[in-house]
Amino acid sequence: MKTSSLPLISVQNLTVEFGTREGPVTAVRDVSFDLARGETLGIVGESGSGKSVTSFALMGILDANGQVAQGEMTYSGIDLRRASPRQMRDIRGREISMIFQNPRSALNPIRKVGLQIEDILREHAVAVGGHARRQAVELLDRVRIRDPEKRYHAYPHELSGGMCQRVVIALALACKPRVLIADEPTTGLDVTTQKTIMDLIRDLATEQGLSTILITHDLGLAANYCGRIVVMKRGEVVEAAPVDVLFGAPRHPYTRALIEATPRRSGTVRALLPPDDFRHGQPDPKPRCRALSAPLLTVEGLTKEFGAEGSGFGWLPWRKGVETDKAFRAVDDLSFELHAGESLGLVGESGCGKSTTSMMIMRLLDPTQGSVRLDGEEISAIPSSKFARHPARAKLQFVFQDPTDSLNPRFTAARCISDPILRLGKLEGGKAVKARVEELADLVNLPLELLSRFPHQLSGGQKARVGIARAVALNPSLLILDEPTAALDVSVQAVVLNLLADLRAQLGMSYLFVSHDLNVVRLLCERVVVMRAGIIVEEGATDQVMTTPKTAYTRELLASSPEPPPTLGALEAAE
Amino acid sequence: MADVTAFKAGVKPRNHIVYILTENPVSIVAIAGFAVIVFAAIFGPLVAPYDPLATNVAISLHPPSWDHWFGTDQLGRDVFSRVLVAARLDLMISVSAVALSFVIGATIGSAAGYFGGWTDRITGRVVDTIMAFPLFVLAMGIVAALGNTVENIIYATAIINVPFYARVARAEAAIRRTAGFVQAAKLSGNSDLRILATQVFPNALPPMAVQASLNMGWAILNAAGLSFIGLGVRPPTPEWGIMVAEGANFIISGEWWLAIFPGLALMLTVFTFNLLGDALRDIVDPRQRT
Amino acid sequence: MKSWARLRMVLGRVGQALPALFGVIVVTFILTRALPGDPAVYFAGPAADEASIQQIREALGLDRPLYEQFVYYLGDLASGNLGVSISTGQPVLEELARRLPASLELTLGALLLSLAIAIPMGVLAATNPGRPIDHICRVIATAGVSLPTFFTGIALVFVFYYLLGWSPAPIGRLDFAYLSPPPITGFYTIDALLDGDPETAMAAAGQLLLPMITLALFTLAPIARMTRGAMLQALGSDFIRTAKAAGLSQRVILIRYAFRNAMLPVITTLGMVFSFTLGANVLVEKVFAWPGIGSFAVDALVVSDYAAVQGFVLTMAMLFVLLNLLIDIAYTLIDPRIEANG
Amino acid sequence: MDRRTFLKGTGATAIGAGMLPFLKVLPASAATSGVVVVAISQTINSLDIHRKGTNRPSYQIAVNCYDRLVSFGTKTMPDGSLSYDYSVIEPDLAESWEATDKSITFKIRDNAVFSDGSPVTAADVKWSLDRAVSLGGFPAVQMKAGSLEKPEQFVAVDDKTFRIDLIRKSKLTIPDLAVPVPMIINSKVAMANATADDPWATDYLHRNTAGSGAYTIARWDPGQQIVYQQNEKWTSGPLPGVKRVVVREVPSQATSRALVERGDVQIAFGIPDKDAQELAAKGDVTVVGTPIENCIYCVGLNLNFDPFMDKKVRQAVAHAIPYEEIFKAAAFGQGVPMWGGGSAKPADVSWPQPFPYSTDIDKAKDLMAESAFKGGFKTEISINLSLASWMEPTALLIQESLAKIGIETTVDKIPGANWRTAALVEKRLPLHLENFGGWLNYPDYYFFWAYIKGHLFNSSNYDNPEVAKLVNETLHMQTDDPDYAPKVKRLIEIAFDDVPRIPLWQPNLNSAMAKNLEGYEYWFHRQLDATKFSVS
Repeated sequence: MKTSSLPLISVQNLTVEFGTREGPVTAVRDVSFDLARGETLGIVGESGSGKSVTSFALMGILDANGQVAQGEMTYSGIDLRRASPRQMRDIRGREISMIFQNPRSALNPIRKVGLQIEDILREHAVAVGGHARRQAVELLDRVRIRDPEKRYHAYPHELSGGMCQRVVIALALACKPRVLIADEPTTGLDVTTQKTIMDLIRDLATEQGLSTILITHDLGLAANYCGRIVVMKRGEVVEAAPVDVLFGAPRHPYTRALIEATPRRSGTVRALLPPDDFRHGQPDPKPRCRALSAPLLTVEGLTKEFGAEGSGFGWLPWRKGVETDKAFRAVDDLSFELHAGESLGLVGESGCGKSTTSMMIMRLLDPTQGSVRLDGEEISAIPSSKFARHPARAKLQFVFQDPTDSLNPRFTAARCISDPILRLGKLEGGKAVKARVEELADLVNLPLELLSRFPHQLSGGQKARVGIARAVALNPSLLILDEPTAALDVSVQAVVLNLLADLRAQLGMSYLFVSHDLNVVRLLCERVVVMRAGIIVEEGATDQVMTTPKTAYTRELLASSPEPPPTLGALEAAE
Repeated sequence: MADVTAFKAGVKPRNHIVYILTENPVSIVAIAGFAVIVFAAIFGPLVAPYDPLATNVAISLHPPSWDHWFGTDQLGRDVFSRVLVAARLDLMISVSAVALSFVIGATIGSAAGYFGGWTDRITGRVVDTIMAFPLFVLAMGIVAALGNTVENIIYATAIINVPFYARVARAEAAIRRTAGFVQAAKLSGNSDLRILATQVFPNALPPMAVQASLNMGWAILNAAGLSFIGLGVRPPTPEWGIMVAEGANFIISGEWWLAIFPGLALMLTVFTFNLLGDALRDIVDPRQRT
Repeated sequence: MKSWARLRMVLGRVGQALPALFGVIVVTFILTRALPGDPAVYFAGPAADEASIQQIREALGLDRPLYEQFVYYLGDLASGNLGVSISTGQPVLEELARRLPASLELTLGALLLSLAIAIPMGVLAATNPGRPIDHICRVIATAGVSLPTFFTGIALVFVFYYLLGWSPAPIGRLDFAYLSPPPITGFYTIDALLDGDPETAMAAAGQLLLPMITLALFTLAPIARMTRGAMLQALGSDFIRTAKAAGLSQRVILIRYAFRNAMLPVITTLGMVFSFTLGANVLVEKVFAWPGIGSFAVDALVVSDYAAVQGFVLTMAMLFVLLNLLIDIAYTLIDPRIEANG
Repeated sequence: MDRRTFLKGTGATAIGAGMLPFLKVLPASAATSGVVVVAISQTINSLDIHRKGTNRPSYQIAVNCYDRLVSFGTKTMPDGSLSYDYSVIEPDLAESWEATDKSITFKIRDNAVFSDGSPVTAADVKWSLDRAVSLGGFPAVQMKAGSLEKPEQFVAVDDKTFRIDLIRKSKLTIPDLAVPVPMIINSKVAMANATADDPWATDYLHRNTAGSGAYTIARWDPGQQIVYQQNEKWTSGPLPGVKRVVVREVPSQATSRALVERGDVQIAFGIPDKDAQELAAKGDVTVVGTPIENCIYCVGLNLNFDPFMDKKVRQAVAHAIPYEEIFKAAAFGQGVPMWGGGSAKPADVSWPQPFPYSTDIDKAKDLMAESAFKGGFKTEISINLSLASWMEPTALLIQESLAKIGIETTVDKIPGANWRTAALVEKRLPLHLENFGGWLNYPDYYFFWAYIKGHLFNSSNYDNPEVAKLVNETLHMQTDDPDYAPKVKRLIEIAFDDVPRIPLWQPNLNSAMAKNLEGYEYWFHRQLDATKFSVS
């Protein structure tokens, strides 16, 4: 889709540098793209690709240490690089608006949302006095906030994440700008909310004739909402093409890899790997099937209530807000079984109780009620503080969501991996331990020379591998994976998912895979449990749940997760 | 902002320190000052031009001169020598006090933060109780009650410092209690005490070290304040606080050097420690810098 | 509903403070009994013999076992009787009531002065991080907190009273030439103004100035540091970026968005700073002959004046609790989020 | 009363309303308007000298607001300043008295009235003296020194006649009636404010005065100031030349000095020796330094400790003390030296008089060598923190000097609160500094308190039967008794030889005052007497 008229925004050879203590670092190099009137442009890239920096440069809100080193940026013919601060301020908000991720923190926490909208209306002299207020309410109505009169008086913390993002959109659209830049507008939101927000943005854009730049790491999202996509990698544009062209015939290997790595409703784990990986296209590793055996894990009537708990320091002002909320049920009478060798997916949106469930099974949290049996042994009765030395401890291991947070910053990778071996392993002597650590590193494809490094010297994928190696060090029979790839870029996620599939095949473990993303869970699990508000809404074989969901909620969940169009012949041709 | 922060990762610690120093020239001054103070504390008695205790009434209350840089006091003792030699005692008091409160505060604080529940509640009450006192008066009371010795000054200063460490340690431990690596350590079969000792505590150390260096200055001031009102240090031992206190009576009559020089020494030392604390905080946690 | 929740929170805070208060009472009691010197001997006066000392010991109840004394003490406390100070000969309650306003006037004055300097300083530093102005602010604040108050006080008196003669004699709250204004708030400056006597108010303010500066110098640093830190954090937060992207002017961003948010942690710090300042008063009051509770406490401690020391510490502890309560309330009024966390 | 005119007193309205806004200039001109401002360094804690716990500075209330039956005379010192005259007893409220061996009968002046106008009666006198001996504590002890022990001794014969029945005839009785303690209180006012629990109206008199003295209390702000207002009905002497005296408590002595130098106060009362020396040298203000009678700053050697039981050691110490240096560094040359006396036998009964010791390290070493402690020993030298300004330099110089003869010492600072208990009550300080001075100016009186086993100021635990016997004999003996002088000389001779207390110097009471202020008078009680103040 080419536009014949002048582009609304034109970026030519943009280079952005950041002054750091190590000298200048180029975050964006030689980036060029145009945004036509009425167009929706997607900028897609993994972390560190420079996609956000590009938009900040465009808006002139780079951090103090960043500067545009080269290139031209124009908006409607106005040279943005040479515009005065006063001009820029007029352009921002009135001509080009921007919305961000983390909508809740994007709003001033101690100012009523209505007033925040009014601030902008007044600043740009769009409205004054009571008129501003009326207009603010109208705007809230326009972003489909119910009961806008009342919400006008709300503080951000009183609104849900989705609501906050609507308010942010209202802020952005207050002065009827011509361009909207949405920087990861739905990251951190649940998929169902994501869909409504994205639909809202699309609809409003159409209504107001907005041109939109959508910045995201999610190819599927970009594919669903954009006309044209710019793919960025390490500060440079690798490919820019209309959606159908891009997905139909990706020219750049990186684009292709990115497309491949995005999980979708069908396809194998192996297929996520980049086309140049030798395993790409191989059949998935087969788990050692031990179905029909006795249940490895039985959960019955598991319930967790969180009560209001005071603490000794509570009344002091610096301990403000530490008390927990009043009693509420995070997990409500949950029961399911997991057989040896089987993998079960536990799926739900944030706050559904899936993590609490996994923590209770791991015995990191004491359940309020209910039983957890591992290999027929009741383990929920053992207090979590006493469980550390229990023999069942070794059988039950865990892979954490955040690979950074789960590694002690003062331990080397080797020390991290050896910790369970030293504590619970039966190995004697430093040599044996070292050998085992190296064996494990091999198992998770972690180069041995990285073993002596500290977590901050490792990449996200490497840290994830260290975490997995630690978890499998004791040959557990059940491994609980708590969103193990949620913090990773898709290409790294692909590798990690494959590693997990391989490990399962090699070691014959059972997985309890906790995730918000059915498309990811599907890849590793035979069975899946869908949770919502502490209870199970649906349970069944993965294929069945994916294809013929029984409940409306599961259907909604499936419908909400965006999916890139299938890549066509181009891919096959590359084979 | 993920894109930007990605560049900041992977900076080597030593470069970081160099960076902090060049970024903040004041720190260099602080380090130089610190070197001088430590030098005085270690070699003060050796390099002092006169015996700090030797009296010579014939030259009492002489103003600063080439022979006596900071003048002489009521008994004809060399003020410069006394100021120099006092550095050791003052540092000894404050370092011991801070070390003591560090150990106690860190122990009870991290235990409270890590275990929570009753441990937290009880230590919380203890800390609250200490905090509810006017701290300097509490220190005075302790020294007055326990007896008038340097050790008791150290104990008193330590006790009134404990809440600060306990609070920092508690907060740090409470944050880390739920950290992934602590959970992971539990899964690896570590006992609570071991986790506290090997996982939580070492990671809580840097912020506490910052607190310690910031508190050093305060500890020195407190100790000096105590001896200012006559508690603790035995004459003729030179100590800055008491020298200021004694010198104060001479200011109006024109013998300003008696109070001014030890006062300046005290001030510069505290100043140096505070600046060092700042620098240390910059190194440990740049975001915290205030 | 809202106000009810707030009231409950306030009551809860008071309830939580009670154990600490009790702890203070116990510790003070034990500490004072451990003080050297025998109040009976002191009370008996010079040239008293053993018999009269013993007689006084009995009269003061000092011959009874400690726990019994403690029970009596608690009983007295409950009936609002803090005892009589042996060093000043006045009931402790009266003494404290008379002296507390003096200390509070000094402390609050110092705090206001300090805020008036430190907050702009902190904002200035935060808006120019890493620049020379930042370093200068930092050095000034650090230098201030490095000054031993007793030394600063003496030096200021020497320069401004003795050498220059600019400030009035350091002899308490008011020069001889003036009479204290009729007590309404207990703050001389305010009372004199209420009384329509600006001249006395000026005189009282003049007396207040040097000790106020001495204390303010000391409190500059924590407030300036906190302001700078909070301001930097606020300026670096997402909502400031939103505001910038929406084209809000620098002034609105700085004041309405960043500054107001930054004030929250500063308010919390204020409580700490206030109780610190009250503590630092002890030495400053000594230097300036300020008839506050700090100098009262020091004198009492030196002569083992149990009742006075206990009364002082208790007052301070209650003040501390009250202060934190006020700050809590102020906080809830400013920060709408508190209620959500209940 | 209009607050603004308060300070000017009734006579000062002439300044006129136009001056009122410029109150800043008032302190400097205060003197002309009849106001004298005094800076004292301690706090006044009661208006009642009889009350338990009343501290020394409060005794000035008894001096300025009350009269006694008799008073001491006044003499002019060589430097022109005034001093009380111990040798002259003058009428005060009593216009005459007759002494027999059994009793003394006083005739109370007819025109004597209390500040409320009511006449002073013998009943008031009896009530007051009864009170002084009945309330216990210090007043009772002081009364006892004059053999005034029981209420039964005091008889109101009629309205204007009062008799004291004597337990024994003593030279101390009449002088003891002139000290501040036996002040005469308006018993009608006091009794009106007495309760069953408090028959002596201690609570009322603690806060109010009810006397016939030169001043009444216009205002008392505890911890800050006391304001005396001239009592126009005063009959015991010529009215003071000033209407008001403001006594301001200024804890910092440096500040006091600055205040008087800058003219913000008219008197800085009881200033340190150093300030006295320097201010006198500067000459901007008048400095009066009067040697305090019957008072000696001395080194106490506690005989409960082995080394000091040895007379040789005591004498060695007495020879090792660097008197000159101490006198220069600690007393700044103010006072009367008490060392270097000529002979081992006293020439007269004057007291205090220099002891026959002077700094002679060789001699001290010899004495040490002769003692049982040839190798030296270690001990503590204790000082009172409240008196550190002279005790600390003194102790340090002694410490340094004693080291030369093998006595190693550490300086132990004892907080003021603990000092009495440690030094005087428990008498547990081996080597310490002491500052006792007797109010009644007789050598035997000094010896009574300081040299007799078990007596309060005998912090040395000195015990000598001969001394006890001599003191017992001389204490009540008239000084013109032919036995008196030889016995006292013997006492002094023993003190010379035994030296349980090594005198350093007789201290001065120093005050600095504006040149135009007159009527400052030294008293043995070392408190401010404002009754003769006038401004020229």
